[in-house]
Amino acid sequence: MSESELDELVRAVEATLFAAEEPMSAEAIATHLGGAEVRPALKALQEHYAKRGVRLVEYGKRWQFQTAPDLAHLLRREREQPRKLSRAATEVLAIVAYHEPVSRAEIEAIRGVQTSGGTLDVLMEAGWVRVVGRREVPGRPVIYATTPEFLIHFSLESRRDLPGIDELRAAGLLDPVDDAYEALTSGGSAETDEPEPADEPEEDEFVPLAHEESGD
Amino acid sequence: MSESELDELVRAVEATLFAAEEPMSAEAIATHLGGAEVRPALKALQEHYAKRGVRLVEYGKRWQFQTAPDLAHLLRREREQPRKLSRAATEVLAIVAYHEPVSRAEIEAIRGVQTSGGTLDVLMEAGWVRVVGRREVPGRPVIYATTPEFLIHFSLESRRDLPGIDELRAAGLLDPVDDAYEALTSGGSAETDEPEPADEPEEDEFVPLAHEESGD
Amino acid sequence: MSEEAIAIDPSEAEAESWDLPAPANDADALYLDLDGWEGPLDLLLDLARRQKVDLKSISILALVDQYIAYIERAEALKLELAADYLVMAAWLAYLKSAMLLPKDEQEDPSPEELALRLQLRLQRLGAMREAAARLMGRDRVGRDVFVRGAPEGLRVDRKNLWQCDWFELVQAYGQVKIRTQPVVHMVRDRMVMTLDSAIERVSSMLGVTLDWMELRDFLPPGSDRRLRRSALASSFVAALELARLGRAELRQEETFGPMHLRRIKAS
Repeated sequence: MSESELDELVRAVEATLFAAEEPMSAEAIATHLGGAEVRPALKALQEHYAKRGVRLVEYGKRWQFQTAPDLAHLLRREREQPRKLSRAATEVLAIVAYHEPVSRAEIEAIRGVQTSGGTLDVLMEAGWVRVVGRREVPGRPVIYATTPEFLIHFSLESRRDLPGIDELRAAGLLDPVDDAYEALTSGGSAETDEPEPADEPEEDEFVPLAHEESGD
Repeated sequence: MSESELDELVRAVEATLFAAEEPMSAEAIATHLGGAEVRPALKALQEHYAKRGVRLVEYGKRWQFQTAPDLAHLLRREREQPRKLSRAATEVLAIVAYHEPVSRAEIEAIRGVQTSGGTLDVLMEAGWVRVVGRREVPGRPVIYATTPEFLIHFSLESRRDLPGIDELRAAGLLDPVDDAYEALTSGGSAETDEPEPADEPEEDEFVPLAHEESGD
Repeated sequence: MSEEAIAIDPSEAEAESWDLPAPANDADALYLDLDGWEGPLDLLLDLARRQKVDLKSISILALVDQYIAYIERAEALKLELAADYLVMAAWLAYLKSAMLLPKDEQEDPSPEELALRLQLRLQRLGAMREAAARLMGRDRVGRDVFVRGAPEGLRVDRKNLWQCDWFELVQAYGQVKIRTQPVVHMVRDRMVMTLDSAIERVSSMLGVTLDWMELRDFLPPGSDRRLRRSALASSFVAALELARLGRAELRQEETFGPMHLRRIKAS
């Protein structure tokens, strides 16, 4: 690809992403531009904009221009703030993001309180959480996971960028209580057999404590 | 104003105009940025973007980013979707080609089945058939004929290149085939203009007497 | 995390020194916060957090005491507490008493196990609480970073690209022709008895006898199914026609039964 051809492609990608109403995947950009290989152009643009007031970012495998974070204070005023999430919603969102895919019962087991349907609805309405299937256990509960929009909204390249996720996983804090209990009491050290992400929790046997008691 | 201060102001103006929902006057930008003198920054930005895929433009004393005019075609593109012509449409096209100019009633008479208006619309959308006038008979029906694009698409010098009835027969294309009957029976044998009740299948239990009589 | 830190020995846990024994005004603050809590685990976690200690090394016993004390205080203040809080308080009281009993008198699951599970749960909830806070602290679209305010938008208009080739075209025409032409042959093939010939045949056969004859006896011999059906229908109409003309009379014993006819002597 010659210098000027790249330049033209860079200009085309730049114009496309500026005009786009939604973040676009490299594939979508390529399709829009008639099948060109756009990654070199994206890289060139990202570099070009790295220190400007506007930056080209890739979150959740989608590209978009957005203002530089250090200018937030200039832009925030007079601007509608994103809807503030309730504490319950932020907790549920974190649980879904760090444990996905996760069923409602699993969310409730972690929070120790029943999660109203409304909380998940709010997250789904925001476009951050969606139903991704059913767990193949009795009752076939629906399971939830985060969306690319979630990653984009929170400036995450992928779920691996979730703050502290590696540490939490290494500490076994993303494993179900039962697993952690087994690991502790069976004498084996919890850390050694830990590395695999336990993102396929077993059937949820853990009933919130208070309910256990009332069931007695 | 020092170099780096200008740079910071340029970044701020860039981000402000990028995020703005409407074009902004220099005064409005200045007010937004705490009263700074923004004109040098606007000039610097305009120069920076002059040859990029996005431009900074000033219309009626208001500034905004805009896709470069030579890339405007990127904002609206047509995507072509290959679709196979339906059997009914192919038949109608063939009838138009062999009998042009023909009216819809004539097409139906030849096909022996009713032809929906959508079928002709598809052929006109494809650019193969067009309206060439009206027949000077009661009702002045519209008449159709093929287009030059039709000849090009089917690699025909002229309509005379279409095989004649004898050639069709020699090629075995006039031998009764099962699916021809199928097309008839499943395709709803609504013979509107068809005078011959000829094609009653054998299974038909009830043959109107009058027809038999008159047929003798 | 080490096993020693997790395993809870009641006596050891008791011996742990708490940096901040909850003072009275701290407790007052607790109940003011009540609206913010969602459930017993929440409150327990918050109590643990107020100790500013690692959840791995909290004393379940100390936590139990504080929780129960808190609930009692809230009740004294006539605060309406959700049933879950009270159930948890009762459960914790039971757990505490069990933990204080000699080990050999304990049932399964042991109070240690229950306490450990409770602690593991609190750790997990605490981890998620913290993760949520860090997540919310990231650069968020619309708060920290902003997308283009007035994007022009990309539009894609779909256009159908119709496909058809020469053979399909010619074949389609052939099929139209097949549908409309060869069928004529099929009609010629068909043997029918016309009404005229039926009338002729029936009336001439009626002339032979005065007895009742069944309609079927008038049919011409032959096995062609379609010809027989045509002949039957035509002969029936012929019989009706002869009856209308007063040359024959008809008789049928029952519905769908055999039809008989007989000549009427010309008077």
